This record gives sequence, C-alpha cells and structure tokens, in this order.
Amino acid sequence: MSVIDRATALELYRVMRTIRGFEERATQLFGENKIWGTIHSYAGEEAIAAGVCAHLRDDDWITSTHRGHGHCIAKGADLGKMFAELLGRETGYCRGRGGSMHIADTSKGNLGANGIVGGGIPIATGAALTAKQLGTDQVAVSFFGDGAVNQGTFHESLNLAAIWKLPAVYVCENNQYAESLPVKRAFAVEDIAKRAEGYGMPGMHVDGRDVRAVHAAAGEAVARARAGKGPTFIVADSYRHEGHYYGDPRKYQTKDEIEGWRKQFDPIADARAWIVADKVASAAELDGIDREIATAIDRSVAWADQGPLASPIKLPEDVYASD
Amino acid sequence: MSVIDRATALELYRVMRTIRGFEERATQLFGENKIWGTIHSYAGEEAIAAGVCAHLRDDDWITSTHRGHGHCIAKGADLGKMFAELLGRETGYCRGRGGSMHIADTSKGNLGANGIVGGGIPIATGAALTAKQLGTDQVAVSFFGDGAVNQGTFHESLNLAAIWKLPAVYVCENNQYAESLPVKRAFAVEDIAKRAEGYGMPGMHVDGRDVRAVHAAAGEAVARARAGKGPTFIVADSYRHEGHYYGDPRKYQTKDEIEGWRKQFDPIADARAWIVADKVASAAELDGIDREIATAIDRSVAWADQGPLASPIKLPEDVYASD
Amino acid sequence: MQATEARAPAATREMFYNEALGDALRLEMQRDERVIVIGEDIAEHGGAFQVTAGLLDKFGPTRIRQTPISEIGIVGAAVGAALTGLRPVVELMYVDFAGLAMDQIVNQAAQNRFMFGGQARVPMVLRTQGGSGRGNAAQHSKSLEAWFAHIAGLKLVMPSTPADAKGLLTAAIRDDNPVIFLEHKLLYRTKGPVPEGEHVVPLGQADVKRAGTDLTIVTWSREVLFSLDAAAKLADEGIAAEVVDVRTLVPLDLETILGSVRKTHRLLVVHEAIKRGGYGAEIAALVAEEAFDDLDAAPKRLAGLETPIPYAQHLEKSVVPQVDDIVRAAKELVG
Amino acid sequence: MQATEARAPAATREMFYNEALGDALRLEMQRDERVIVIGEDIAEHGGAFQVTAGLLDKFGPTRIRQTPISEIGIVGAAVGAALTGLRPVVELMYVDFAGLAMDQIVNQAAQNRFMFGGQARVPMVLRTQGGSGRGNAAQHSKSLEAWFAHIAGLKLVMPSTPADAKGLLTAAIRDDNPVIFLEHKLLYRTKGPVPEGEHVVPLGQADVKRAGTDLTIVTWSREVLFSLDAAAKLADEGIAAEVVDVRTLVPLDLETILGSVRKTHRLLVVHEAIKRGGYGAEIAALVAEEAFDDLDAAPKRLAGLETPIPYAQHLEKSVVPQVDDIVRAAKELVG
Ligand SMILES: Cc1ncc(C[n+]2csc(CCOP(=O)(O)OP(=O)(O)O)c2C)c(N)n1
Ligand SMILES: Cc1ncc(C[n+]2csc(CCOP(=O)(O)OP(=O)(O)O)c2C)c(N)n1
Ligand SMILES: [Mg+2]
Ligand SMILES: [Mg+2]
Repeated sequence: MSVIDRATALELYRVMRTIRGFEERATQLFGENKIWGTIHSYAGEEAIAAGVCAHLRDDDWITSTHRGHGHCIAKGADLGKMFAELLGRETGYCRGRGGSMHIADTSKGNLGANGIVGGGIPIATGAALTAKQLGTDQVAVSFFGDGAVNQGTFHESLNLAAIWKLPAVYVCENNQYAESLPVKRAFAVEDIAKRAEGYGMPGMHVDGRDVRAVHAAAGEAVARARAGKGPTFIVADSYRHEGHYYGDPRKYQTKDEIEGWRKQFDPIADARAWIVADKVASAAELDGIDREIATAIDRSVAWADQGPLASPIKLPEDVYASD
Repeated sequence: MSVIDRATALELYRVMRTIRGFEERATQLFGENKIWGTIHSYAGEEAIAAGVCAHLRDDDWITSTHRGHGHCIAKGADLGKMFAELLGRETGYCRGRGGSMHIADTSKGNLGANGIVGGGIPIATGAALTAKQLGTDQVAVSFFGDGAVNQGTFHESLNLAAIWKLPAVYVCENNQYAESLPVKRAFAVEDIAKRAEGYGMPGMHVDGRDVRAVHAAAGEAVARARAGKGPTFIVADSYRHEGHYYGDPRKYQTKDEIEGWRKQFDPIADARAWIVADKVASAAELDGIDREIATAIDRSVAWADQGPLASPIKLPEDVYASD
Repeated sequence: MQATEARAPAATREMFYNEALGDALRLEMQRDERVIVIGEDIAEHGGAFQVTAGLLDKFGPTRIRQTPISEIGIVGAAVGAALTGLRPVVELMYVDFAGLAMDQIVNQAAQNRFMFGGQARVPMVLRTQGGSGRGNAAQHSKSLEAWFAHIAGLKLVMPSTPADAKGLLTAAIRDDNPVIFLEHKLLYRTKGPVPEGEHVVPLGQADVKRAGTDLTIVTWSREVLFSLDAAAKLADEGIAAEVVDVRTLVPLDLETILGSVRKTHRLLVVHEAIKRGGYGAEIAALVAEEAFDDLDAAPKRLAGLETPIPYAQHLEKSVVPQVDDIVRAAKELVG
Repeated sequence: MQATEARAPAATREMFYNEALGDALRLEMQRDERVIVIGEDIAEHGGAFQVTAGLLDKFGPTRIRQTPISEIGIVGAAVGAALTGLRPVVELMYVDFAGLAMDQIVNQAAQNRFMFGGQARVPMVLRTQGGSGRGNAAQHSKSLEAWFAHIAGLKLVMPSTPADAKGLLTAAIRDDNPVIFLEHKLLYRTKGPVPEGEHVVPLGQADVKRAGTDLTIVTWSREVLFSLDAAAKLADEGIAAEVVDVRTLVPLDLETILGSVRKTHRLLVVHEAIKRGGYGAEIAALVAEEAFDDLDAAPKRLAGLETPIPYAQHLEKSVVPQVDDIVRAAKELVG
C-alpha cells in the first residue's frame, strides 16, 4: 500500500466527513418533510468516492448514481447548491428540476447522478472517448453499484472501453445489496472483479472500508488511464449504513446484521483511528475539522433555505438548447 | 474425445449435408429472384448445429438467429415447409409472414430464428426456466454468433441462468465476423469462452469445424443441464463460406482470405474424410446419402413451389391469439 | 357498452389499489400453477409498491422469482417462459425503465405469434407503473402508454380503481397475448370496494364512471379521479360532464366513447402523458373521423406539457393536468 | 411557412439519397473535427445502406468509429461524448433496434439538459432508417417515429428527397440538441438534384411539395413520393391535391399545415406507420383542434394496418398505404 502524506490524509478525512455530515443533514431534512421525492444515503461508503476522486482533476469526468451525493461532494461540489437542489430551489444545481437523483455539476466534470441503474456507465465511456478523440489526458470514472454490474450497459461499455483502450475507470461499489437483493443471490461468481478478465481489462478488488486501499488502487487505475494504457475495473467492498432509501423498512435484513455491520464497517471511524495512531494528526485536529464541516453544513443549509423556490414559468423553455 | 458410433456418425453427416444442400439451393433461388428479402447462409458452420442438436429431443428447445436455416434443419424441420416459407407461401412454416429470419417450428421445439442479434438468448433462458419451474428434464439451447456476445442480452441472460442453475446451453458460433467486423476488433480478450467464468459457469472452447468435437462438448453440456447441474457456455470456432448475406460485396475481406479459409474450413469434407478413413462407412455409402439428400431437396422445392401464395386477407386476425 | 362484469360477485371489501392487485395475483397463482411472478424486489420487500407483499410466504421463491437488475433479461426470459408453457407476470419497477426492455417487448413478445404464422402464443403480463406526483423526477415519472399503444400485438390496460385493478389484472393474466398493465404510483394508496374472490373485468370495455350530458371527458388512470373531482365541481356550476374511463387502451372500446360524444356533442380528452403524440391524439382523431358531424365544438385535449417531469413538487404539478385545469378546459369547451 | 433554404446554393448535382447523406457527413466532418460517426458496419462496408461509403478513407477509423453490436453501449457512449465536447452522429442500423437503446435516448440524451437545470447540451444525431418494402419482415421494417415524437427533448426529422436529406442532416448535426434522423430504406436509391457544397435546411419547416386546392395531404418520408404520385393521378381526374411534406415532425411546422387546410378545407394524413397511435393522430387532432371550423369534412388518416410487417412482398404491400390507396382515400374525402 502506498504511503499517504499528511495533506492527502486530512483531505480524504475531510471529504469523507463532509459526505457523512451532508447525508446526516439530508436525512434529517427529509424526516422533517422538507425534502421531496426520495434520497439514498451514501453513509458507510464514503471511502470510495473520497479515495477515487482524490486522483481526479476538475476537468476529469465522473458519472454517478441514484446514491450520488458522495461522488458529487468528492468531485468538489458546493454544498449549498446541493441542499438548494434537494429543497427545490432556483439556486440548486438543477434549479429544482433534477432533485437528488440528478444533481450534476458540469463545471467540476460531474456528469450527473443517474436514476437508471447502469445508466451512467456508457456515458462515462463516451466521455473517455472524447478525451481519446481530442487527444487530451482527461480521465472518466464511472461509479455504480453491485446491482448495476448485471445490467447490459455494464457489459457493452466495458467491452467498448477495452477494445478502444479508453481512459476510463469503472468503480463498482459493492455494498452487499441492490435494494433488497443480497449480492450473493445476484451473482454465481464469488469475485465480481473477475468479470474484468472477460473483457481483457485488469480487475482490482479492494476493501472499500479502507480509504487508503481505495486511494492506492484508484491511483493505479487513474494513472493507467491517463497514460493511455486503457481502462480498469475496480470492485470496492462496502456496506450502506442506512436502508436503500430513506424510509426503507429493511424487511430483507435482520437487526443484528445491520447493527453488526454498521459498527464494524465505518470508514470514517477507521480513518480517524489510523490517522491518530500513525500520528498523522491529533484527535483534536480532527475534531477541529469536524467542527468546521458542521459549520459549513449549517451555513449551506441556511443559504439554501433562503433561496427562491424554483420557477415553473420557463419550464418548457428548459427542454431544448438554443444557439 | 468420445467415440461416435456409426449411426450417429452417419446422422451427423446427413444433417450437415442437408444443411449445405439447403443453403446451396436457397442461394440459387435467391439468385433467380424467387426469394425475397435477405438470406444468410450457414454454409461452413454445419458441424455446430448438427453436433449440438444431436443431443436434443423434440421437446427440448432452441433459439436461433438470422442465420437460422442450419439450426432449424438440425432440430428436425421439414424442408418443404422451410422452402415454402422462403417462397412466401401459405404452406410455409410462418405462412409467408416470417421469411428466412423468423422460421420457427414449435412442434420441434424451435422457438424461432431471430432478426435481433442476441434476441434469442433471454428467450432460451426463459424456456429453461419453464423446464425448471415445471420440474421436467427439458433443456434449452441458444445459438448465437460472436457478435451477439457483446450484446447486453448475452450478459444478463448468462447471469440469470447461472444464479438460477437453469438447464440451458449457450452456444456461440464464432465465425470470425459480425457482418464486416472481425472478431479481433470486437473483443480485447483472446478466448471468448473466458467470459463464462465471470458468471460462475463452465466455459468450453471447441473447434467448430470438427463435428466430433462439437458433439462431445455439447454432449457434456446437455447432460449437465438435463441433470439439473446448470448452464454451460460453449464457443465453437467456425467460418462462414459466404458473405454475411446473399450479395455481400465482402469489401472487408481479401480474396485470399476467403479462398484459403473456405478450403481449409469445411466440416463436411472433414467428416467425409474421417468417416471413410476410420471405415465407419464407405465413400459410396456417403455418395448415396448425398444423392438421397439432393432428391429430397428437389422434391421439397417442387412441393413448396406449388403451394398457394400466402393470403393477405386475414393478416390483422393473425396478430392476437383468441381463446 | 357499459362495464359488464363477467360475474356479479357476492360481496365487496374496501381495499387499497395495491392490495387489490395483490389479491388478483394470489387468486390467479392459486388457480393456475403456471402463473409466476418475476421482477426486482418482489420477494421479501414485497415490491416497490407493495403489490406482491405476502406472496413470497405463500408461493415461495420459485414462483415469486426475484431477479437482479436486468430488465431486458427478465422480460426476455418471460417471453421464453410464456412461449413454452408458463404464464409469467413481470413486474417492471418503473415504466421509465421500459426503454431497456422494449426490444423484447416489441420485437419478440408482441410479434412472435404473427411472425411465426400463428404457431405461438405469448401469454404474459408486464405490470409496471408510471406517472408523476411523488417527486421522483424525470426518470421515474413518465407516462409512456403511447409507446405500447402503437405496437401491433400488445394489449394495454390502465385501471383507475381498486376494483378495476383486480378485475382487469385477472383478465390480463388469463389472456393469451402479451398485455401491458400500467398502474399509477399515486393510485396504489387509493381505496375502494373490491369484489371478493374471483373478479374479472373483460379487456376492451370502457366504463362510464359518471353520466352527464354537456360534454364527454375521456380519460384513464389517475386522471379519472381528477376528472371525477372536476365533474363534481362542474356540476356545482351547472355543467354535466360525462366521464368515460377507457380502462383498456388496446383494444379500445370506441363504441362507448362515440356513444357518449353523440349524446354530449363535445369531447375533452384528458391524460397525464405529454400531449404531443399522446394517446389522446388517437382518441381525438378517431372521434373527429367517426363522429365529425356530431361534434358541436373542436375536440379538445388536455395533457402534460412537453417537458420531462421536474423534481420539485410545485413544478411537478405545473406540468400535469390538475383538477382545476380540467374544470377550466371543460368550461372553455362548453362555454 | 414555405421552405426557405438558409442560403441559395449555386449549383445542384443529381445524387442518390444515400449519397446526399454521405455528402452532408463529409462536409460537416471537414468543417468541424468534433463531428464523428459511430456505428456498426460503417467502416470498410460503408454502412448497411452505403451512407458512410468512402468516409473511412477520408477520416480514418477514429472518426469513423465502427463498433461491436452493442446498441445501448454505443448510443450511451454518444451521449457521453456529446456531453463532453464531441458532436457524434450515431448510425443505428435499423430503427427496429431502437428498443435496445431507448433508455439512453430518452432517459439520458433527451432529458439530461432539463434534469441538470440547463447545465448541459447533448449535440448528437441518431441516424437510423425504417420502413417496409424490402422483405425484411417484422423486426427490420417498422416505422417508429411516434415513439420519438412523444419524448420531450428530442427533435425528429424524416426527409423524403435527396436535397432535404442533405440539408436537414447538416442542420441536425449543427443543432445543439439530440436529433433523431429517420431515413427510409426504399429512399436510399431514389435520385434528385442536390445543392453542391454547404446546404442547410432549417429544422421546423414543412415543404409544400405540390400545391393544390381541393384537399391537403400531410405526409412524410417515403409516403411523400407515393402521395405525389397519387396527386398526379388525382389531377387526371380533376382533383387538385396539395402535398405537404412535414420533413421535421418535431418541431412541427403547424402553420404551414393549417394554412393549407384553411385553403383546401380537407385533410388527409398519410403515413406508413400503423395508424393506432401514429403521429398522424397528432396531426389530425391538432388540425381538428385548431381549424375545426375550416374543415368541410372529417379529417382522415390513411396509415399502416395494425399488424407487424409481414415478409412476403405482396403481404408487405397490403399492410402499408400504396399510391392507389391514397387516390382512393382522397376521392372519398373530396367526393
Ligand atoms: C434500470 C433500473 N432498474 C431498477 C431500478 C430501481 N432501483 C433503483 S436503485 C436499485 C438498486 C441498485 O443497486 P446497486 O446498483 O447495488 O446500487 P446501491 O443502491 O446498492 O448503491 C434499483 C433496483 C432503477 N433505478 N433502474
Ligand atoms: C440488435 C441488432 N443489431 C444489429 C443487427 C444487424 N446485424 C444483423 S446480423 C449482424 C452480425 C451478427 O454477427 P454474429 O452475431 O457474429 O452472427 P453471424 O452473422 O456472424 O452469424 C448484424 C450486425 C441486428 N440484426 N440486430
Ligand atoms: Mg448495491
Ligand atoms: Mg459472427
């Protein structure tokens, strides 16, 4: 495992903590009926978005999923505009048209959350094609869940990227479930990363709880892509702390399983532990970061909350681009 | 390689020879403008359909492709009704509604040729599900080309069959091309059969020129399926003697390539050679079979040709089944 | 013709729309072991809208067959199963995902029988749900009935009440053709009396949900409820609207529609799907063709705006006909 | 309004429809290096209908990017490429295969801009072809324009002549929105004069291909040629039919249609797609809504029968409007 310097370690911690804080606040707002629709919490999976996006520039691209807040934050989004979107404000990233499942931030290369499982995979592939075609060294990363791996889009995209040697990284967040379906019932193969071989591309399998492991693997994959050596498939094992969506009765899980995993599987607690143990930073410093984040979230929500409601007046004009 | 008894050897030879004869005659009729639409010749690939279908009962199912005449014949279809279909007659398998790309013979378990590349793969999977659900020992075989392997349907179907342990056999006829695209440009993986591992199912790779090799591999796979041990993926290397379709200018191939392969790759000439060399039967006996087949084809065409043209009158009534 | 139930059932019970659907599934699965349900999250979770709740315990995991997220694989497997002797009912979680499976729905399920010259039957039901109103935004809120209506070989059902939901689903399962069965996400928690035990509403019969003389509102799915509310408001203003719930879009009960228009001389078609190319165009065009001389005013359509469905609640409502929009349109038509 | 070409080109040359399309591709690829073509068999083979013939030699295999048979992967890659700076033109071999890729077309390409609150543009063209007449049977002969017309966020073009094909494809490539460009397999080998060099026909302008006073025939794609033939026959019998080629179905040039109907007072919509839920319903409904009092007869539609397209030549013709069918329908309407 590559050694992570202090700045990187703290940045990874900060990103993970921000994601967790965002999800906690979003969940709270949802519970207060201030958020409409559906939200899917990324809590528990923060190490993946943080570890991967640490290698990306603003002009690199990502595609995200229905569980997209984490990727969005890790790619540098503004928290206020994210909250504003959830609250249906004109000041939100999508001016209230998209909501949680469609937040995009093209200024930072985020090509959008996606409500279609597997829908972002070919789109990232196309972004990688752009980089290759225009001769830039940009990279495209697609995040998706274990469930998406059994979509045809996964298959067709990985093959295209392999034969065209595209600068793409495919990141499967294996959080053990696709809604109520446990991953064991969705696959007859033990190691999902094995599928990479069938496309003639390297497959990597990492512990998605350990941000250092994710960071190391993604570093290799992104470097490979940037150097024109082609795509990589990474499977990061993980666990979602919450239900599939806010309000999920989780009939498909036992209390024991949930509690056991939650405790055992917390990338932020883990990161805190090694940062302090390895003397990268003190607990007090981390507490300071936590407080800064809490303040930033409070401010972001306050800002979002005072934004004007999204205007319905020009909806039909938003459909087509004009010259 | 399992030893093939005389009856089986002669039956395999007969099926292959019949397919070749059918294709030659169909090609001729097409050249005479008697056949409408498009036809795709199976010449050169006969060993695959023959070798696989030899293990199937009438109540086992197959799904076929746009290049479907061979599978249809190997599954026991009536040549007259096939020709009648190509000629647009009411006496054809599909009463002139389907044509070459949609010939089905449900009485023999042939669920149809299919004009959608990869379209038959989930259908065969569903047929296998029926067998499993109703507790029969029927087997479903899906034939498809190398091109179909990069369709999402391939991926989703093989995964479903693997997790459900369905009695299915997936047979990829790798004839080196998908229309004008050489297989080398469609895959970054050397051995297509490797994809099986990603689904947790056995993959087999056979020489599709050698009907004994196909017969042996298919025997294993069908037995496995019938015994409830789950699906198998077989890749059979092959070569199509003709262009993709009748009239293909084959701009993507050189004359040398075509002539070289055609000579080198003839499963029927090969079978003749070992049948005679191993003294399974004499050349004269085989000549006799050839003559019988020629006569049967003549008779079939004559029968087909005297059938009435398909009637347009009741077309709208053919759309929905009534009770 | 008016709705004529196949049998007059003895007793009714108040049920939610999703319970009524579950009831139909349960009864048909009991009646015929070839009926199976295939889909995502239909087992322990009971389906995204709780239609299959309880069925796993009753019928076990082979008949309530939960799948990975493989829409075209699942629908294709259902086609293959239907061709070979099962009667599968597929649950596609959102109609918006149909775009992943249209090939199997259209090129295979709908056409197999015809292409094979009558050699096959494809007795399957594709249950799914559409519509806006829950803040699920553009990829989970569409109304796509127009796609299916345009395909030869499919039947198309869109029930608006719990009783119709049960009766039509029963008929759909017993039908030997592929039937697209479109529910609405905001109808699942509506309640109404539902006949107990076997209840069949034949496909192809519209239902006059409210009689009237001044204009005919032809509608389906959730807009039936909106139209009934609108008709009540209109009645207060002395306008008697007749509300025709088409229930099955294919086959369409054109007689009932024409009969109503010949009485009221005014047609308003209301649907949630966007207007351009919506099925309302077909109905308006048919009425214009078949009853031109009976019309006292131009046939009118009230339908969704030409935009994807936006997320925010107030935006969402602004692009889809609401009760007051129907009232307004009706008054314009009559006035 | 009538067709107004953006520039008046100096010279014309006789070209086949497929050559004219290839000409537009070549010129746009020369003009803008972001334009690439993606699809099956488009390289050495030159495309299933020889539209891209010669382009591989000119632009090489990265800009003429031949793909495996992965429709949703290809279309999705085009969406991603369009979002990030290329202007891809996808060739989907048959519109019948759209069912494999509809998710990317509808949920992604058409909606991304709207869902992202205007943050994105998706400048891509999906070229494909449909229609019957070559014995390709039910999975290779459909006319599916109604599916695309119903989706907010897509534009939809169906040229009938070589000149329109070139001019509209040029406009489509330059458009910043996803444009569905539907060709017809039997038009590729039709010939006509085509302006040399740059030629742009703006989207959203119908073209009156023949003027007349007795009825308006609104049509598109191959049926334009049939309608013109029918109009010539009708003229022999003293009936002056005006033939309006809509050219772009979305955006629709309703003014030109209404203008014509206000003159002729009679509307016949002709298309090859099946009638039920076809785009003809939209046009008939719009005309009935907007020009009810101008109509002297019920608006009429002549369209495909509600069956999949059969294989045999005589069957195929029997389910799709032919010249004599149009003549008959026009006479009924006028008589
Ligand atoms: C194509 C498609 N099918 C089904 C759904 C419904 N759905 C939303 S999320 C989800 C589960 C996704 O599982 P996974 O990919 O593992 O992501 P996770 O939710 O675990 O992060 C499903 C089935 C969908 N949105 N899109
Ligand atoms: C979904 C789909 N895409 C494209 C086509 C056009 N097409 C017909 S056959 C073919 C090539 C098929 O290649 P392969 O699967 O290897 O079969 P082969 O023709 O070599 O037997 C293509 C691209 C089609 N019929 N269906
Ligand atoms: Mg998951
Ligand atoms: Mg091939």
